[in-house]
Amino acid sequence: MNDRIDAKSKLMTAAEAVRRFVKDGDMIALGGFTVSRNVMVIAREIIRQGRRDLHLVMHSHGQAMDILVGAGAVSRLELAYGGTGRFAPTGIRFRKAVQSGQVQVEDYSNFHMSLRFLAGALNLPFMPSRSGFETDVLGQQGFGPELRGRGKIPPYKAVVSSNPFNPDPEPVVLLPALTPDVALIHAQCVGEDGTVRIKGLTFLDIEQAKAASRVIVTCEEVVPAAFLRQDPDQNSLPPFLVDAVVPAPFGAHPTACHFFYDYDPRHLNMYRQVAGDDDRFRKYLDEWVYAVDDQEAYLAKVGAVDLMRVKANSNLGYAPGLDRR
Amino acid sequence: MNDRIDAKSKLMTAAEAVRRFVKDGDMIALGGFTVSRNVMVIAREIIRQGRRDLHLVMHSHGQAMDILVGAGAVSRLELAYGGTGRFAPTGIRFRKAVQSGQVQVEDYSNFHMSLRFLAGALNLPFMPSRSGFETDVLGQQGFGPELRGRGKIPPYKAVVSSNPFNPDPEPVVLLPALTPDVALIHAQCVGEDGTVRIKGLTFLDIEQAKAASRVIVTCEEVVPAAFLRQDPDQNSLPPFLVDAVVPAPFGAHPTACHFFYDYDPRHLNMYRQVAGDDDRFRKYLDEWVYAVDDQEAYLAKVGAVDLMRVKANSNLGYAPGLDRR
Amino acid sequence: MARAYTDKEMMALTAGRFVSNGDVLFAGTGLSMLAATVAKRIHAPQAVVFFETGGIDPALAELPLAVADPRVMTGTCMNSGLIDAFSLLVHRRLRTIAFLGAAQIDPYGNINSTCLGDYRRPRVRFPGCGGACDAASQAFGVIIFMQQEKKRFVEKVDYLSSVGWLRGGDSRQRAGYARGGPMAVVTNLGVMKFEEESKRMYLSEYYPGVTAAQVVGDTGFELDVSRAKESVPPSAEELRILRQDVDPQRLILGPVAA
Amino acid sequence: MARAYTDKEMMALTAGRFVSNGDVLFAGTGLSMLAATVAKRIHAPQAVVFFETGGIDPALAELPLAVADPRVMTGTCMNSGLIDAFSLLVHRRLRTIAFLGAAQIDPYGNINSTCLGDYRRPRVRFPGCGGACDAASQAFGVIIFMQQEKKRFVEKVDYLSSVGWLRGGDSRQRAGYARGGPMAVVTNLGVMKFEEESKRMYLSEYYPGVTAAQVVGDTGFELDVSRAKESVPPSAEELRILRQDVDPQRLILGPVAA
Repeated sequence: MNDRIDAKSKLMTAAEAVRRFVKDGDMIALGGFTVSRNVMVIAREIIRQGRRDLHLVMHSHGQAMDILVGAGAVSRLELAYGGTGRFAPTGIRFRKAVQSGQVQVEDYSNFHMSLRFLAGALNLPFMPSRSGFETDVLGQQGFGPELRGRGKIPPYKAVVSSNPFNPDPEPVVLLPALTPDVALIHAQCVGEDGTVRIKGLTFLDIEQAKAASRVIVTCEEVVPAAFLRQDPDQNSLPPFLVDAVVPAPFGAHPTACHFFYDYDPRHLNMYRQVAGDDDRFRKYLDEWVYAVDDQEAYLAKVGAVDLMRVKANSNLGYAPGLDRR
Repeated sequence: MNDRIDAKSKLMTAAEAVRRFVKDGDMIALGGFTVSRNVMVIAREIIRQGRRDLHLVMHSHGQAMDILVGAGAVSRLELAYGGTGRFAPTGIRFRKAVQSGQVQVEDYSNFHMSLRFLAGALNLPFMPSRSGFETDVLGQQGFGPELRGRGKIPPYKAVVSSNPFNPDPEPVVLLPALTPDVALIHAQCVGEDGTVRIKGLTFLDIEQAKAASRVIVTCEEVVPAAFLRQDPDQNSLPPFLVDAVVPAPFGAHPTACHFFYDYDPRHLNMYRQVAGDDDRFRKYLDEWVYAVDDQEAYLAKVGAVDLMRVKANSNLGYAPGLDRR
Repeated sequence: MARAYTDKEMMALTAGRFVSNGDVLFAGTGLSMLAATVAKRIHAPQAVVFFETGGIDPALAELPLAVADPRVMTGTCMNSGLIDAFSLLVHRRLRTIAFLGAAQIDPYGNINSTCLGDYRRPRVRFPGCGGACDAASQAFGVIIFMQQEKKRFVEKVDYLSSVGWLRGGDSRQRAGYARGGPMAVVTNLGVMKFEEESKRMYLSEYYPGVTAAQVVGDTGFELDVSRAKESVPPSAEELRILRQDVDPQRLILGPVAA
Repeated sequence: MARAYTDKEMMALTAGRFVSNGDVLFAGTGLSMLAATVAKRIHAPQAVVFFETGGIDPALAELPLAVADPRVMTGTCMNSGLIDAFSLLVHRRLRTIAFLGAAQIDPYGNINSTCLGDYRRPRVRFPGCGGACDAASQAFGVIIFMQQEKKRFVEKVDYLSSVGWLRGGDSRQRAGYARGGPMAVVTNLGVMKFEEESKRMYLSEYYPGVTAAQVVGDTGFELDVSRAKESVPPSAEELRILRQDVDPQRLILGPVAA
């Protein structure tokens, strides 16, 4: 216990972080949201190390989800939305995997998933909600009875109860807490000690990290802990909740990282074109995942021109005028 | 509805804010915590305008609570802790009012109160909790049956239920949401439009504001809205949740406002000495509340020497070396 | 006569007209982003646009392509996260209007954005409800974008992702929803609204160049057209703002000759 | 022989000895602030001190006098709020140790910080449980500061603010508490612990110059002293750090000649 406080150094490579903290069958919370701050470096490493039977939990995702599913690393997902907005309104490998029965999916809403992670972060068994009465989101079960009540899968998807503080009948939905084995986060700045600073929207990353047993953070920059302590109002997670810090410039590419780079429309459009075809997708994995051992090799492959094209403007935080068609 | 968005200007005096937004009998959420960011300017104005029968809700409070109770403005309180730490481990007028039966008190824990405000902020009817099973905090009712189920007072203080997601019996406490009529907040910076930026710890101010129907914010500085939009990661509340912005330098005195001034040990020690005696407390109110019409008069009375003594160091955020005995 | 504007342009401008100054708009991707932005630029400058991701009132100098686009984090009054965003969506003192899209809709405005066929082994999988289920449940009101097609306007949706008026009448309220419900459905042919009492969909407007019969022909259930009128066409000024200021790259509007 | 240190000094140092390097300490005001700070400076430099107000691991160059003192917001690794702070208190992977104080305690370590007499019309009102009820319920372990007096060590507390071992045995666990419970009670006379099975309080240590009989005499219930040993006195180095570095103004330590 508290080994994260005693750790001499949390700095490690993606390969080491995955080897030490991600096991077959784990429940993994994906940080980021659709086209922003996907933890691509860890997703690719999980694929390279051949992890299997993962159970992904998230709100709306995203490129990391789609390649993990496409590579066959995933058996189960709980999510609210699978896609990247205009580049893939439905995640392409996600769609194929669901339609073919390769993965089992449990749908919730984004507020549902937010409350479920929040419950995990506060050590509460469930959260109430007022979303979804009499919808199929609550009524239809994606996970069959053979999964229910086993491991981290609760016996019920949700329970409709009533508000005991209202003398009149008033239904309320109860949603089970999520306590993932591992949370993956990509942040702009992390201190040597593990203090995390996320810039721009934090989505649900903070709650996901607190709900998880282990936390892997990849980052654009490792900075001295003392620098982050000069303005602690801006920090997102204390160091003692973080197990691994993986330096990874452009670690969210082809998704965006606010104030560092925009999403990469060329890559996302190319992905959309190849991902629908099994053979072409396999080649994509060979080329963009298996053949690149680490982030340095990946960035060399993307190339300086494309990286500079998406580099963020320091004032705006994105790449103004970027051709996003 | 949404009159806060259309409002030409939210800038107003404390007198106008209290006149417009605080009514006798209202449920008022106090922002700040014990010796920090008490909304003293509004507390004094509420006393001057003679509001009565207020129902205060808070976590741990504090100087504003103690003078409101002492002045007879309060009938009911829900709280976790009434005091200011070493200066008054139990709030002096609070203690007298409870012992004399002048006020009715419902005790909860700080985590309980946090969850209750959070429930109000998320429009949830209740929150679960794992604090306090078989304690008197849950077992003893401060509000009698004549109050229960009336107005904003729920029919039960708390309900012990069970976790439906655990096949084994597992108790869980359900706590009713709080939806105050008005939330009072003191912030360091507020935009002309009402955007709020709190520096240092936010306590539960943000959740209290979201849970409330009306929000009054006093502040050290009013700044252009455009300034706050240059770094929106640091902002605490959007303008359309704020009804009144009251410029009030040293508005939390004699409590602290991080990066602006420390708490004032002389004033708090003086208060402790006079507050225990009814006559001397009445004189304190005459002198420090009734005789000072506004914050300018109050600051003139405190005097430049004492204000400069507590002024915060720009690097540390408090007054180093301040004699705090 | 060829129209001087595309379906998508008409849809964005039509939906934008439902926005009042001072509304708080919950916008998703695509057309809903356009509608919110265009309303703010044309007639509701004080409307506030926010995103479920936590970006509140961004400058929107460029059009975001997803609700997590870095463009929703710039020039905001506040950057937060999902829980903060949902606290605004459900706030009892805010008139929050949500723009939603879907694959299927039924006569009571219940929508499907999850799948066709059996849920556990669908014929077609869509992304899922995202925050739409929450907006449909708890916002003050909802405006829905649809393509008007028989296979999309169906008696019964394959999967009910986000609630409308449920089974009509007061069934929505009795199910536990304290407020909200769909205000209008904006399609490529016109605008549908819901009857006061029964909450069943009826045709309110058809666009210039479209007939009520054409709308009925592209609807998979019975549609009352007795109250239908022709829409006011977009003004030159509306089109100019939409094309020049809001989506100059036509990222969402798509090709000029649709 | 006069002792070379005061009761409060001995209490702060004794409690500090319960801290291990790597612990996460939930500190309140007063002695608990001293104990946490002194442990961090003496033998547990990697212990983390945090406050229910949201200040995490502050520099503590000066001693805070309340958990909302601006000194808990400076040099922290993170400033947040109550909900974030409680998420750390209850975190399943953290060994969170809370220091609490109280007005009354019973043989099973249940404490009262709320009132004496009838709750609705108390003879004496105290501040209330604050976050102590939460720490007692959900922290990994709790250390309690008390003045050893018959009226404070009572068979039954007037009001149970923060749970200890409840009625002893496994009653705490059966009531719904998944972990935690009081580890020790540190008083002005010595240290009490709780029996492995029965969870009843017993005398573990009496300070140099104090006798077991004296502790029994100041305790309002039966106290087993069969295992009691004399405490190790504070070292000169411990006292130097406490007096010179931690509380040089003696804000909490109080007068030298107590």
